[in-house]
Amino acid sequence: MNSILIIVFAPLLAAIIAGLGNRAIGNVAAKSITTGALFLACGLSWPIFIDFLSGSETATVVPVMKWVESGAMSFDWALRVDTLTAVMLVVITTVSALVHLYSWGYMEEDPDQPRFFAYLSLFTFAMLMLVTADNLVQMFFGWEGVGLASYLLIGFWYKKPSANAAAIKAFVVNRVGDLGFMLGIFGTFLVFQTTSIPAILEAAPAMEGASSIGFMGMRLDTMTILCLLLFIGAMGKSAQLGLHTWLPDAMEGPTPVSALIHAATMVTAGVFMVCRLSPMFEAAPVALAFVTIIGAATCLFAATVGTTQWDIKRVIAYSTCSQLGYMFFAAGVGAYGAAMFHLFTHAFFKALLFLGAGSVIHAMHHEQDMRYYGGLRKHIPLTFWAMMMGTLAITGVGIYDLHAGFAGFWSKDAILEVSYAAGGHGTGAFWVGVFAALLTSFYSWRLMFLTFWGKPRWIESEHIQHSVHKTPEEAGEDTTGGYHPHESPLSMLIPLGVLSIGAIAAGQVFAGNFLDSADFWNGSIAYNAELMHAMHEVPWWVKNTALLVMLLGLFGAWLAYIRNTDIPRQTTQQLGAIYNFVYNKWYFDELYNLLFVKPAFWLGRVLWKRGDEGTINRFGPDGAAWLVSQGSVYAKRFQSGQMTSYALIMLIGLVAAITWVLF
Amino acid sequence: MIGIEHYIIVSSILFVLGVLGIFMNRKNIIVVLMAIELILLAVNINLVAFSAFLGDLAGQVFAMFVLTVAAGEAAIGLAILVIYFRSRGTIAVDDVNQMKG
Amino acid sequence: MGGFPILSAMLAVPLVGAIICLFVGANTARWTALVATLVNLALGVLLWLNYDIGGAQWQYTEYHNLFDTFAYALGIDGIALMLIMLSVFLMPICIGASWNAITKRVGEYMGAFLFMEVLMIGVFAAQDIFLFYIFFEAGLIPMYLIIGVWGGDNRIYASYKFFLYTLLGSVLMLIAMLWMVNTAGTTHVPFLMEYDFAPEAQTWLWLAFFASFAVKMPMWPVHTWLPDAHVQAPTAGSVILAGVLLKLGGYGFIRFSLPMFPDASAQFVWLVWGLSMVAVVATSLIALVQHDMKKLIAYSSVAHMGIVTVGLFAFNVQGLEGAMMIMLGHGLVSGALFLCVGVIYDRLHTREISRYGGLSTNMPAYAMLFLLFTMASVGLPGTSNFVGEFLALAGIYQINSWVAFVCTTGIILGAAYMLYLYRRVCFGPQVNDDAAALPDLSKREYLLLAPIAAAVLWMGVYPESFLAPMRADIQWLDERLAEAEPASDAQLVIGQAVPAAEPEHHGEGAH
Amino acid sequence: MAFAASFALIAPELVLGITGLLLTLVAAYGGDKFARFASIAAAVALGGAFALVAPSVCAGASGMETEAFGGLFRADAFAGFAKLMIFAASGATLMIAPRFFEKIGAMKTEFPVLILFAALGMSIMVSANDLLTLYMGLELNSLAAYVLAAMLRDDDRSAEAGLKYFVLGALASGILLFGMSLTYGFTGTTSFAGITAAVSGELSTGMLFGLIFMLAGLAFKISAAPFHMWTPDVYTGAPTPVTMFFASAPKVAAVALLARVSMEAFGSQVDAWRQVVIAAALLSIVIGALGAIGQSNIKRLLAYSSINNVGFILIGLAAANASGASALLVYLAIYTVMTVGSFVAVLLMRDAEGNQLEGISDLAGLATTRPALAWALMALMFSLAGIPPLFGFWGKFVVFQAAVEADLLALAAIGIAASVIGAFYYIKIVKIMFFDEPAGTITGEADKAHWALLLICGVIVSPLGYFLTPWLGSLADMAAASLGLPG
Amino acid sequence: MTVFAFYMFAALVIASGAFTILARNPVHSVLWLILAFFNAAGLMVLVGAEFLAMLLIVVYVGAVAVLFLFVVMMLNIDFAELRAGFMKNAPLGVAIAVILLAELVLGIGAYRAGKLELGTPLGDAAPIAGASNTESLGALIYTKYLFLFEVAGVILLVAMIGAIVLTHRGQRSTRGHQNIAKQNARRPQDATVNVKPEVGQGVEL
Repeated sequence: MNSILIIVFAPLLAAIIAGLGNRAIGNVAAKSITTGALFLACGLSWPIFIDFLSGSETATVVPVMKWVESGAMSFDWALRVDTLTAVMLVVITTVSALVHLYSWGYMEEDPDQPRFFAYLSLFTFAMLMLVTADNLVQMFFGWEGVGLASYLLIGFWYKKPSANAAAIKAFVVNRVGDLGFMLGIFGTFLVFQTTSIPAILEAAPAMEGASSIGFMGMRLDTMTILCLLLFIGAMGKSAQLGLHTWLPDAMEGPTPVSALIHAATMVTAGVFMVCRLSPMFEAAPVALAFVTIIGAATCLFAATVGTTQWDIKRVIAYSTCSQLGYMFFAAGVGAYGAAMFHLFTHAFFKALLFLGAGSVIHAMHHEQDMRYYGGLRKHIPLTFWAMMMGTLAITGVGIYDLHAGFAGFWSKDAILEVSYAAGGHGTGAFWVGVFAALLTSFYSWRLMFLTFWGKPRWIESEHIQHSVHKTPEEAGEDTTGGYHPHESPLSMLIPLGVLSIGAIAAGQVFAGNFLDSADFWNGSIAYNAELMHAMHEVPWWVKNTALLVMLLGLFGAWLAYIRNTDIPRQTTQQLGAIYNFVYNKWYFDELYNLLFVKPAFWLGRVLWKRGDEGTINRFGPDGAAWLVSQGSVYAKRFQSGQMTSYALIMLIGLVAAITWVLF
Repeated sequence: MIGIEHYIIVSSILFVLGVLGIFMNRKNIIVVLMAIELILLAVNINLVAFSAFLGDLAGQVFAMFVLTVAAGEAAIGLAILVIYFRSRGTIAVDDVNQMKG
Repeated sequence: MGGFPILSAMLAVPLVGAIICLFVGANTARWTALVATLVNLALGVLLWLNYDIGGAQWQYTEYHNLFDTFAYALGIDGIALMLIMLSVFLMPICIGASWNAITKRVGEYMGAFLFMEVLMIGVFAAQDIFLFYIFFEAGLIPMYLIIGVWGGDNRIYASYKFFLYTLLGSVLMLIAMLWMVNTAGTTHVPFLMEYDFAPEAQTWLWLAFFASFAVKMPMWPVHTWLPDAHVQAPTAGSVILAGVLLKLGGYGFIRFSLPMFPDASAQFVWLVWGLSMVAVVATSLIALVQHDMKKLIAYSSVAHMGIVTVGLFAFNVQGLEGAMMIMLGHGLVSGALFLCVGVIYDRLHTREISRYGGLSTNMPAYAMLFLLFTMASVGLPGTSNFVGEFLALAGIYQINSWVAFVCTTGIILGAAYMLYLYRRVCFGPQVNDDAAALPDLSKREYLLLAPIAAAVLWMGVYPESFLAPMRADIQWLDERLAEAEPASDAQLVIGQAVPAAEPEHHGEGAH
Repeated sequence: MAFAASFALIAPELVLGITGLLLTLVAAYGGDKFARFASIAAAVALGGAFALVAPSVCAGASGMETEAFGGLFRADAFAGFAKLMIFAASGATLMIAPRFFEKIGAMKTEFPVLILFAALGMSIMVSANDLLTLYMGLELNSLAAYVLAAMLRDDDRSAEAGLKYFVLGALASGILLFGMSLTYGFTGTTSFAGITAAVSGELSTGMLFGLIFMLAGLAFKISAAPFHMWTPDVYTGAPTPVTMFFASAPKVAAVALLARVSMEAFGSQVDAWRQVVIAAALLSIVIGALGAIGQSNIKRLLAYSSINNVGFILIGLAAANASGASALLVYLAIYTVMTVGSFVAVLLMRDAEGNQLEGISDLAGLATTRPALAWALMALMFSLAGIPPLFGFWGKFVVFQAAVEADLLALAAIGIAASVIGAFYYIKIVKIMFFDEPAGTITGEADKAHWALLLICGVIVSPLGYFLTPWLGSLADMAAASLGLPG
Repeated sequence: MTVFAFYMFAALVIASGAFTILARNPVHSVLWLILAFFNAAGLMVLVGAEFLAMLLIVVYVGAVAVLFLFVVMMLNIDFAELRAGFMKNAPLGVAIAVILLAELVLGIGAYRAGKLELGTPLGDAAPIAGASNTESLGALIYTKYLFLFEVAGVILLVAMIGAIVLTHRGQRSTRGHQNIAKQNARRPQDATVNVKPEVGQGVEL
């Protein structure tokens, strides 16, 4: 099973070669090496996955190198492969390989291609390190490594200030999550005296409810606080409500990046982590409830925002956020398999959607605002069909009773059903999920209609204007402005095609294994067979609600964006405040700006000017210097040059000495 | 017989007068020099008185040496005063303040 | 190595070099200094290779009794070995960094640097407490000259502040040392480390040492000399200041305060923690709003040192080893960051962040290395600082979660100010024409930065090389501290369920 | 009375006295033509005296055999140690003075004579074993010193210096005398041994007054605050070689004398005077440091520096034990070297015509124009500030060690903290020499003798000086042992 | 009788001491000083130290005081300018002096007549029984204190050398002070002044 070494380190090697070689080796070499390495990794990953599917493979750990040994705390570089890892391996390497390929076309004209491909490969390496981690610290290594790659790729077009801002935001917000993750690791070490994941998971169940720990002055249930801290890390990485603000901004990066990192792989690391540590979470019901609530809330929040955005990538980004919410509440109710399944299918259809969007953007001369699209169906048909597949998958099109549907149908339905089946928090999550599914359908179709149907509105786009050298007035009636969108090159279409297959078939093929097979998971996650059984026993209406709300969403979108295009304007005017609230992403950015960013800078300035310079320096060293210089002025004045005063001072000294010793 | 305390008091008063003479005066350095002589006189009275009351002549020998030194001191002091006067043209105490700070 | 006095040789080589430098021309001085530092680096490598891990606690000992209270006693343990390696590693780089930047009074400059090297090695190798003090204190003189003669515009103020501040900090330590020697009857550090001073006395001794080390470290609020000194010093001066001199404080804690006064260390633990917490948060926030590159990095050093001090006062192996690793890592990384600033300062002669921008375009190699060091400073796993920060914070968490929480926020703020710096320097559009025309790294600059980059990654990926020599010594220290160790606020209870609805507040654990 | 033995013990003083008398004759009959010759002869005499003293110091002479003239005079190792420094400093003065006076046409044959007699006076002072001897030695030194200060009689400042020194010195000796008279009266004796015996019981108020008055009078001589007021003015006004002489030899003598009086004669009453000494020590450190800041004349700065240093010496005195006495001697020795070196450096500050410069601003940029001088002065300044590895640190080190041994921790802590204020102006000199743009005024040539002396002082204050420590330490220990103090 | 003599001498010595420092005219001061010496000599006679008393008169009055007078005259000081004045912080000075005196008097315990405990002499300098004060002193000075006696000689020599070095002007002309230009430049209006003193008031010199 040493192929895992090649899978993990080939991308690293490729990244180093492409990164350091950069201009010396040239674009083609860099691209070939990285893409080749990824296809190699992908090619080696599928056999492993298939072996796990067939049950012919069991969990193994490949040690690599010693890392740190400090007293009781010891962790090494090692690659762990089990079912959970295998699932992630195929997701990561497949999407990554396709994105590499896609980028050949998408980034064709960019001057910095070696760098881009090096970053992509570096990301893949870090992501693979994350999923193969055998201990929490190596997971953290991957965690931060993907953060770094994400930072670099979001800020890839470093001359754009908005891209830079987004990159920093992504990194810093993720660090907030990492704070929790780190504290969680520390706490785990404190409790279990190890960072080895298998050892922790083995010991965790025994701690349930029977252990308490002091934390920041409070007395808390041990597993609850540990899981909550770790979950904060997951929230950061997976853009859950509260720490989600970086994800929409991350769309400043090139679209392949959005597809790979901010849809298919990195953002799902949080879900992966919760699943990986599922035995721990199982021992902390309070934490699980929290996970459910946060997941559901994110799901709802992101879906609402998604309905109002105009930027094609942002819509998909909120959609991603929302889908991650589904995964979390699935995990929260204890259906880790369902969460992983949705992760799996989502990777395909969301990567597809992003890459499709990229293709659209590519065709539309880097215009991303859907208001300036329209009628593209005929100009870029292959992209259209790919997007259609993705949309059908994400909206969950499928018919329960026929046991047929797109990938999203299988996984999303499973999540809704299982949350209903779980009861308790799950029931609430179910209703939220249903409503979010309605919204999902609405904004997905809205995206489709705005982009591919209707009349071209292209000439109003500045990008198009630049391209055709015309203003809207000059163009007159011809709203296309004479612009001719071209279908993307083959390197971009092939990934679309491959992913379309995934979006169509991934659910159908693997549902059984992911949802119903404890053997498949083979202990790599906590598998609740009862719950999974109960999932199949939910009422009929529950099983068909998803389809219903999908149709409702479709109808709504059709009504508003095909039938009567005035409806959106009217509705927004009527809803006014609510619309603005949603359109402005619930004012999270403004709130954080007001609560954290501005106070931080203000406080920094105050601490610097008033604190360091105004107080510490002023009364410390400068004050002492002033005091000494004043003292020297007095000492000099004291030395008046007058003999008589000298004599007087001598006498005073004498009298003082006598007085002192006398009394 | 008058007690030794009386002599100590007299010499103390003279001593303090001498000291006062040094730093109260601001116009005339010669008087300062005389005040020094007063201090030495006070010391001499003390020494002699102690010598007598102790029945020990060391004090008187001491006083004699003090007298000798005082004479030498007066000579040096006046010589310095003279050259000071020559270079400055004044012997006012207040003016002896070229160096300060 | 037989009986070859390698430590003495390491002191002698730069000393001779320093004296030669004073009397020769500029170019000869440069080469002399380079050769001397490289020879010392070679000696250092020999030292490391021949160090017997797991062997005697003190190795390479040399002892010559000069007279009753004073001995020329040298000897190192793993902790000292690592810090000596840091010094000898950074020195040739400093010389190289000054190769073209220093044009006036080169001989004196090189002499001062070599003298500095003597003192740094001396501090780490001294086994006589007074010999230590002499080396410790003497460092003020060359650094004063380096800042004052070759520094920036406000160098006078900075050099005075550096000199007097650190002098004031350390003089009280001398009194404490005198008292200790008087009481214990020996000046031998290893003996003193095992000597049990009376607890009341420890309090005062600890405070006296603390005054010195806190200033040197520097801890908040006695850190204000550092930004000034760093900003005004020439590039290589900043490298040495940040790379090694700050470590003298940490070394002092680990060599003196903790083992000699364990009770007092426990007694004052909240003082140290409190100051460290403030340092981490406050100076990070201050770093965020700086517009002078060197000042920003200087403030970041204060924040990092805050984590070092909490690590040291975590009273466990992770904390101590973490603190040591941060010191080593920070020595490399902050040194490298100062070199990075120096690279562009040499070209444009300004440290104003706003005068740069978009350097990634015209200086891609520079941008890449700068990025690496930025990320290392942020504490990205896989780089040197992560190992240290992680262990130190893990260490402190074992004993107090509040402190751990506050100090861990440093990783957020650290990311914020470093990336903000990087963004303003290397990213963004090229708004300044002169900055846009800067050439990329020269061969010399590659030679300076590449070894540090390699070391940073080495330390991040395989820190065992650095941890192994220290392990036994840290272990020893941990055992020494075991009795004094304050109670953990975690108070883990297993097997006794507490109702979640009604969390019980323990007076001991709550603060 | 065994006069022969007594005369053998005062052989160094005899050498000085007789040479002095002979040179007086030379001066009287030969006039100023013989000034150089007289200087050399006097220096030789000092060398001879040095050679005569050295054996007793090395042998650690103490006890009854060292007493001469019925106990008036005592030639023990303690006195010997001080004498070595006194003679060396006086010799150094004679080495460098002629060049200074000749340049301004004021070299007189009487100058070496006066130096000799002053040295004789100091020699008697430190050997005093009786209040009478103390007084006579002190006055012999003082009278010579008053004259030396006013030596440049046509110079306003010199005359003023002489006058101030005289008036205040006379007042101080009056105070001292008054104290002696009280001591005499209340102890019944003038001999130190007798006083020791008399005060061993309870200290009567009269004795206490005597003690305090005497301390005050002696504090004047060592220029300890608050009896230091004359120092800056006199040091500034007096001719530079004389200032150097004042800052070195008489200080040594007075400190040694003070140590003898307080530690030996009043050794059993340490508590009575320790507080006073501590107060004076701290005041001196602070006032010396504060006063020095902001000075523009280097001689004046060095004057304050000497006040500052006296404070540290007094800390050794306050320790009042053998190591304190030893520390004080070590400090004195190092201080003498540093101060002589500093003043030689000041004497090397000459413009192109060879005129002396005294302004600190003249030192600007010296490191580039006259690197040797600048480096030497830098070493001296850091040494005076007590920064290791320069030798000045050792002086502070032993003094504070003694204080710590005597459990005077607060004093040691405050004292050493206050020393930081002092460092401020020392590094200011370094700053001016090394950081500032060259002023270019110091261009004059210098004598070989000056350079030689500066080199010697420079080598001693450099870290090489530490090689002297074992030797210096053991000599000082032996000297201190001859005082017969408790450990 | 001795009591009366003591108080008379004591009162006079203090009074003349006070006038010495208070007199406006230095010549008067010298004269007051001489009176003080005389009275001090009287005090010494009272305790039987007649040699010292005599010496005081001879040395002080005969030499020192005369020297003072000589210098006062020689310097040719414009006495009009030499009004006695006090320093600006005179009250402080007086206060300090009074405190010092009070401490001396009270501290030493001199007020407790007859109870003062003096030291016990060692007896090595006791007066020779039967011999006069002068004879006893002589015996001591030339034996026990011979060394110091010699030193005293050196001190006087130094004083002499010092005085000569400072004041002796070598090859200058005897009219060393004469400044021809200054003399020529002198105008009557600068040199003379017309004063009209009121009746009963002297001319201020």
